Amino acid sequence: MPENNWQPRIVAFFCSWCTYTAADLAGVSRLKYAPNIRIIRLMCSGRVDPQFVLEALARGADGVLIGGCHPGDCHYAEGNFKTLRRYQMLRRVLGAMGISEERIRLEWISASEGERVRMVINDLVERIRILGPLDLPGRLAACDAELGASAQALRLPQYRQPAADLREVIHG
Amino acid sequence: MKYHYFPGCSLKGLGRAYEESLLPVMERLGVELHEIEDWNCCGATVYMATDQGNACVLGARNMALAEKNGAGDIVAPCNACYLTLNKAKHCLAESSAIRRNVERAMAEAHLTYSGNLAVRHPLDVLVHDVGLEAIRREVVRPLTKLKVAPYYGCQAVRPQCTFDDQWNPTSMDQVLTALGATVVDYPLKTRCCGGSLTGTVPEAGLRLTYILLQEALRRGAEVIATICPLCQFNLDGYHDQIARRWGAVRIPVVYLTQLMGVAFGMAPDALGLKRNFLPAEPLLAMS
Amino acid sequence: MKVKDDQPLRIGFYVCHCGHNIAGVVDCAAVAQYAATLEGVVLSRDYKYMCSSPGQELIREDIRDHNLNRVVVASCSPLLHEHTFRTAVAAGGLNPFLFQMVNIREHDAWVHTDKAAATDKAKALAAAAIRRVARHRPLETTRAPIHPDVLVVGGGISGIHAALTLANAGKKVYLVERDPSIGGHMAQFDKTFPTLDCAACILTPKMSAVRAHKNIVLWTYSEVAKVEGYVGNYTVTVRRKARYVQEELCVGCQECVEACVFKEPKFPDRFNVGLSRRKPIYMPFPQAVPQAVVIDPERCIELKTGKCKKTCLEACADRHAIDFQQKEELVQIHVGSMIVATGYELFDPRRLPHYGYGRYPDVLTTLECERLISSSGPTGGELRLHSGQAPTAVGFVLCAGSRDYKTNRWCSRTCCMHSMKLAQIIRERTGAEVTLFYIDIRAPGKGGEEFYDRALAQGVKFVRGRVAEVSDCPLSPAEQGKLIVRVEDTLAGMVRRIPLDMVVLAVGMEPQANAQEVRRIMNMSCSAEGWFLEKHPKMAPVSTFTDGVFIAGCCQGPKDIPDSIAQAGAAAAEALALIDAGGIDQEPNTAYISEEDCSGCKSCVDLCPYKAIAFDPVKEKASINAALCKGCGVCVAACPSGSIGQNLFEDQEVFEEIEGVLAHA
Amino acid sequence: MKLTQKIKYDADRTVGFGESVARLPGCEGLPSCIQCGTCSGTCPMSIYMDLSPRQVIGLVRADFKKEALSCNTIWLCSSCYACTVQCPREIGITEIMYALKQRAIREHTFPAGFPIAILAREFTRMVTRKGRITETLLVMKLFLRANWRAALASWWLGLGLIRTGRFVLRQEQIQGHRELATMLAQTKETGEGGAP
Repeated sequence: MPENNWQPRIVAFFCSWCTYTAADLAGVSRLKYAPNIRIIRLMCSGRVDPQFVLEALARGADGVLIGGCHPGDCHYAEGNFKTLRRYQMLRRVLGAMGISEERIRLEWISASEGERVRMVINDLVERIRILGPLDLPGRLAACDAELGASAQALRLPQYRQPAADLREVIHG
Repeated sequence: MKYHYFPGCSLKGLGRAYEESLLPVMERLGVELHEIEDWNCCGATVYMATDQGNACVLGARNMALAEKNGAGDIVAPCNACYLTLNKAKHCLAESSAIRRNVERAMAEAHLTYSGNLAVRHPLDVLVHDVGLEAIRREVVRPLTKLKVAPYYGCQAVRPQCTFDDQWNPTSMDQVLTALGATVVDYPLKTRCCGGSLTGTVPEAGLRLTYILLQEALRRGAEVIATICPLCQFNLDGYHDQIARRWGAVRIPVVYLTQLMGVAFGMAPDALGLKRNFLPAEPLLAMS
Repeated sequence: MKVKDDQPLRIGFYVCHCGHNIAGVVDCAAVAQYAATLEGVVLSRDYKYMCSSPGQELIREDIRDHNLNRVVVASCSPLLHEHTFRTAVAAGGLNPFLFQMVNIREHDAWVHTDKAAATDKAKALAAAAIRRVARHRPLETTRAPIHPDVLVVGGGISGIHAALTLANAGKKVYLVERDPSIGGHMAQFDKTFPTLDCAACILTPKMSAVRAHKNIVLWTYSEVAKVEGYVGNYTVTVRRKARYVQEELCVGCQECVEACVFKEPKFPDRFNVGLSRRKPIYMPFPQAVPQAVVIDPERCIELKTGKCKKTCLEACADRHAIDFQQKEELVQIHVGSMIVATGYELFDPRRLPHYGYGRYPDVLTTLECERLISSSGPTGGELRLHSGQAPTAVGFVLCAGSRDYKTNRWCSRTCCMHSMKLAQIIRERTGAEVTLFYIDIRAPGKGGEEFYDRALAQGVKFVRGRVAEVSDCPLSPAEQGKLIVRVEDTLAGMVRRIPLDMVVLAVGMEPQANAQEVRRIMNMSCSAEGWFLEKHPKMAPVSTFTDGVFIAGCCQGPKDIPDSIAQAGAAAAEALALIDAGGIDQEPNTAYISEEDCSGCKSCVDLCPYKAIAFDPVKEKASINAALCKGCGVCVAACPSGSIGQNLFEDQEVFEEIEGVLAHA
Repeated sequence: MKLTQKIKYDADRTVGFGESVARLPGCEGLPSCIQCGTCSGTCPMSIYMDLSPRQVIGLVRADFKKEALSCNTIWLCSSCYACTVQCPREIGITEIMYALKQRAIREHTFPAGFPIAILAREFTRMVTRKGRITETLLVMKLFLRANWRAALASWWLGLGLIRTGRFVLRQEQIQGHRELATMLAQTKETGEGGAP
């Protein structure tokens, strides 16, 4: 993708009860926000497997937004607390991998906060615009090529796909 | 307690009694006021209303001069200065166009404006930094039975006020109570005194002044306390003209700090108490 | 790509124009063309209204004619029409879960203005759904039974009406009210607009009916403390506060009140908004239901010190209704659905110091004025000033605290009519001059405009202008001793000072102070203002996002009595529909464990908030009880061995979606 | 009885004027006015205004520039901010009055010898040149330029000031007055004075 017309691509995982509904409300209220976001609906933010986030980045997303109900408001009692725990862990893992922690974000947005959906999305898009493209697929391909070459040189078995490795990081 | 002190033009001119009473009272309370060196006029609402960009330059120069002398809040005793400096601060924080403009002007004088200093009214400092207890401790001559109408004026509490209610402020009431005075319920406490209109459009401006005086009298006040030099001048300076138009409404108008000085046992001369047009008799009698 | 059962994929893709709603921003034809190129898509169409009957028919026919085995519809939010399209897919002979919906209205066309970017986004979302649907498997819904009993929270007119409707249909209803009597705000009103019929005459029969109804369990002076479970099967804990009077023994004779050691009533009476006094033992108001007295523990000498002569006990004699030992109780009940009708609170005008409420005794609220003109009120219906005199000039300040960014931004809808009602009654009864200060007169609805006409005809003066200030500072002899309203008469185009004897502030409605707490207990949402949020403002106005919980009356937003009753009836009907259906289809989004992969680590067991996961110590494997699972997926994301799957939200399905949204640039 | 047509034609409007005011900092609330009149009711000066503040807002919003700039309302505003604080839509009415004042000064649409405008001019001039205001001198200038009768009527005021030791004839001046003038001139050149 040419650098000059690069547009941030952000994948969002929204819980069906609060944040997804808030995004619907933003629509019904005709609030305008940046078109760089792709929302995926899950029943609860607690369903967000860290793999989902890593997969999104590995497939070319520049940032990931997770939206859930406010603490104490989870439709499933406390799924969002589990999200928070995983999110903190995930940020550390990403940091360790040299990916700016600012690229992923967790927000509590209740069903009535359509305005907040707009604000958060616009803000995240702006921040990611400043950070620039992540281009993890490109970087991983370069990495693969390099490792592949050295593996060949060392006559090691073929290296696995890095995206699969990323999943290993979490499961290990 | 150390502060930068921005007296403003009035406190060196028509409102010099304000400065004359403010400084010794603050000193007594352990408040150090360091006058900003070579400060310039804040521009008042006149400048702000006609040339906002340059009004911000005027404010920014003062604040930058204060910054040169280190940390600490700026104390601006005149309501108009207090409002204007705060407004300049607000504009500079909100508008990048104004900020760029001001930065260019500041570069001209090798000054830097960071916007870190708060601009505060002495009333705010008295109530929140000094505290009512400390004020009460200094009272040697309680203003017992003196009925005072607290008049805040408009610009100390509007449009933004960080230290009191915008419509019904009570901080001066608290200070007056601490001095032992009886505070008169005065619903007009934040109604406009007419500002510069008393000079430019007297028939309109003076009527505002008249209403304020009349209502204070009707409610049994013996003296009106002010915290702004223009309010004091408007309420005190036109008794004759008002009497000619609507009948006499004679009630002395003094600065809060003058009342404090009297309660602290200071001499009236030292407080500029003799500079009133209408002599502050109940107070002079006390001291 | 092949489907699991080895049939080749045959996906039908539909993109809806939604009139101009979507087509005005998204190039629907381009999206359809793009989708046609994607793997597995054998049919791709754009159509004006997919949710219409012809739209649904199109899906049915295409499934038959083109042998489709997957369907994707790109239109509005799945929260709105997923059910519609699943039904259409099922009607075409396919399993309804071999369907996926794409939200290109609320999440795309309505929130973006850049047409190219919006069209790109629609393509990306479509690609994601097409990839995802390929992974879908046929699923079956399960049916959960519905407990036929219903809980109604709040005993105002909405709660009363809902409870009676349900009870008349033969359902058992628990009606829980916080105050010692039911009746709510309506019981405090004198007359009701626009018909001016007596509030008590239409309300008290309903209150008595509640008391007498064999299907209603009425618990006043009680609050819902805890709610557990889910639609069809809620366990509710109700806190029954100590009334210190055995409700079933008290006959309401009030001899105890007469006998109380306090000879004179001394404490502000809530029913009369503090305009009259009551004793520590009191009847909330004459028509209270239940007709049982209550003792205020904060005021009663016996309860405070234990050193009272207890003359009340003597008066009650062998009825033994008074019980100083009574303790608060927690009671558990089982219900299948709940109706929340907790009402509103009035705006406190002390927040507007320039209107002088609390400072000038003759500045009142509309409710206070209501009590003053009510024949059951403290003055027996005589409108009196603080001084005891009758006012000759009364002003109504509309929008006191309403339509104001600094206080409440909303219009409370009833204050105009309420004020015009009071104005008419005052004109009729006293002949006093009445002036209404308003920004806009809002008198919509049946009989509203006619009511406005009547007020005008009765000589009520209308001044268009929001009152700036109420003061007692006279500027002329005519203003001496009066309250002076300063206002711009915007129609006459001048600022006026108007001297009045009494100023009535038309205060609007606010959410109850404990609305957030109730919301949490009931697992509902609130709007930004704090009103309980309906599932859809038009299509599901009394439903909430929690199945089996319905809302009625002013807790959902300001409304008048007819609207409250209509909503209460609607909520009751929704609950009845749920009960009489005998059960509810549950979304098959439950989690399941693949036993051979489970490592027996037990990390999922404690995560489940519904205790749906059990651990078999012999097999050393976890298993999920699908009947208990609510489908949150928390365990799925947490399982370290990847052995937990979730129907409808399989890892692979989500991965396809991720890849899909990123596949199109 | 002399009759004049009160009708306004669309050609009388300055299309875009309202929007240009609403774009200024602090004036953004202009479009949300509901014409409730709280500003006029609250304003202590409104009883003298030829147009009430509410009407001015209405005229500005409807692009009636000439009418909005030629009223005395904008000059009678004493900057007490009562309207701004009370406005239920939180509109910066005082700021809008300032914006109109600035515009009127720039376009010279105020009556000749109008004391408020003269005070504004003399005030800014004195600040720009000297850095400070010497009130007594300012007032004398005002009276001389605007209204010499008032100057005579106010002779007692001067006497009173002398009596109370507050009559200052020596012009106050800051040390950095030249520097200040350069600073203020800086903004003039770029025309970014914040004025509309």
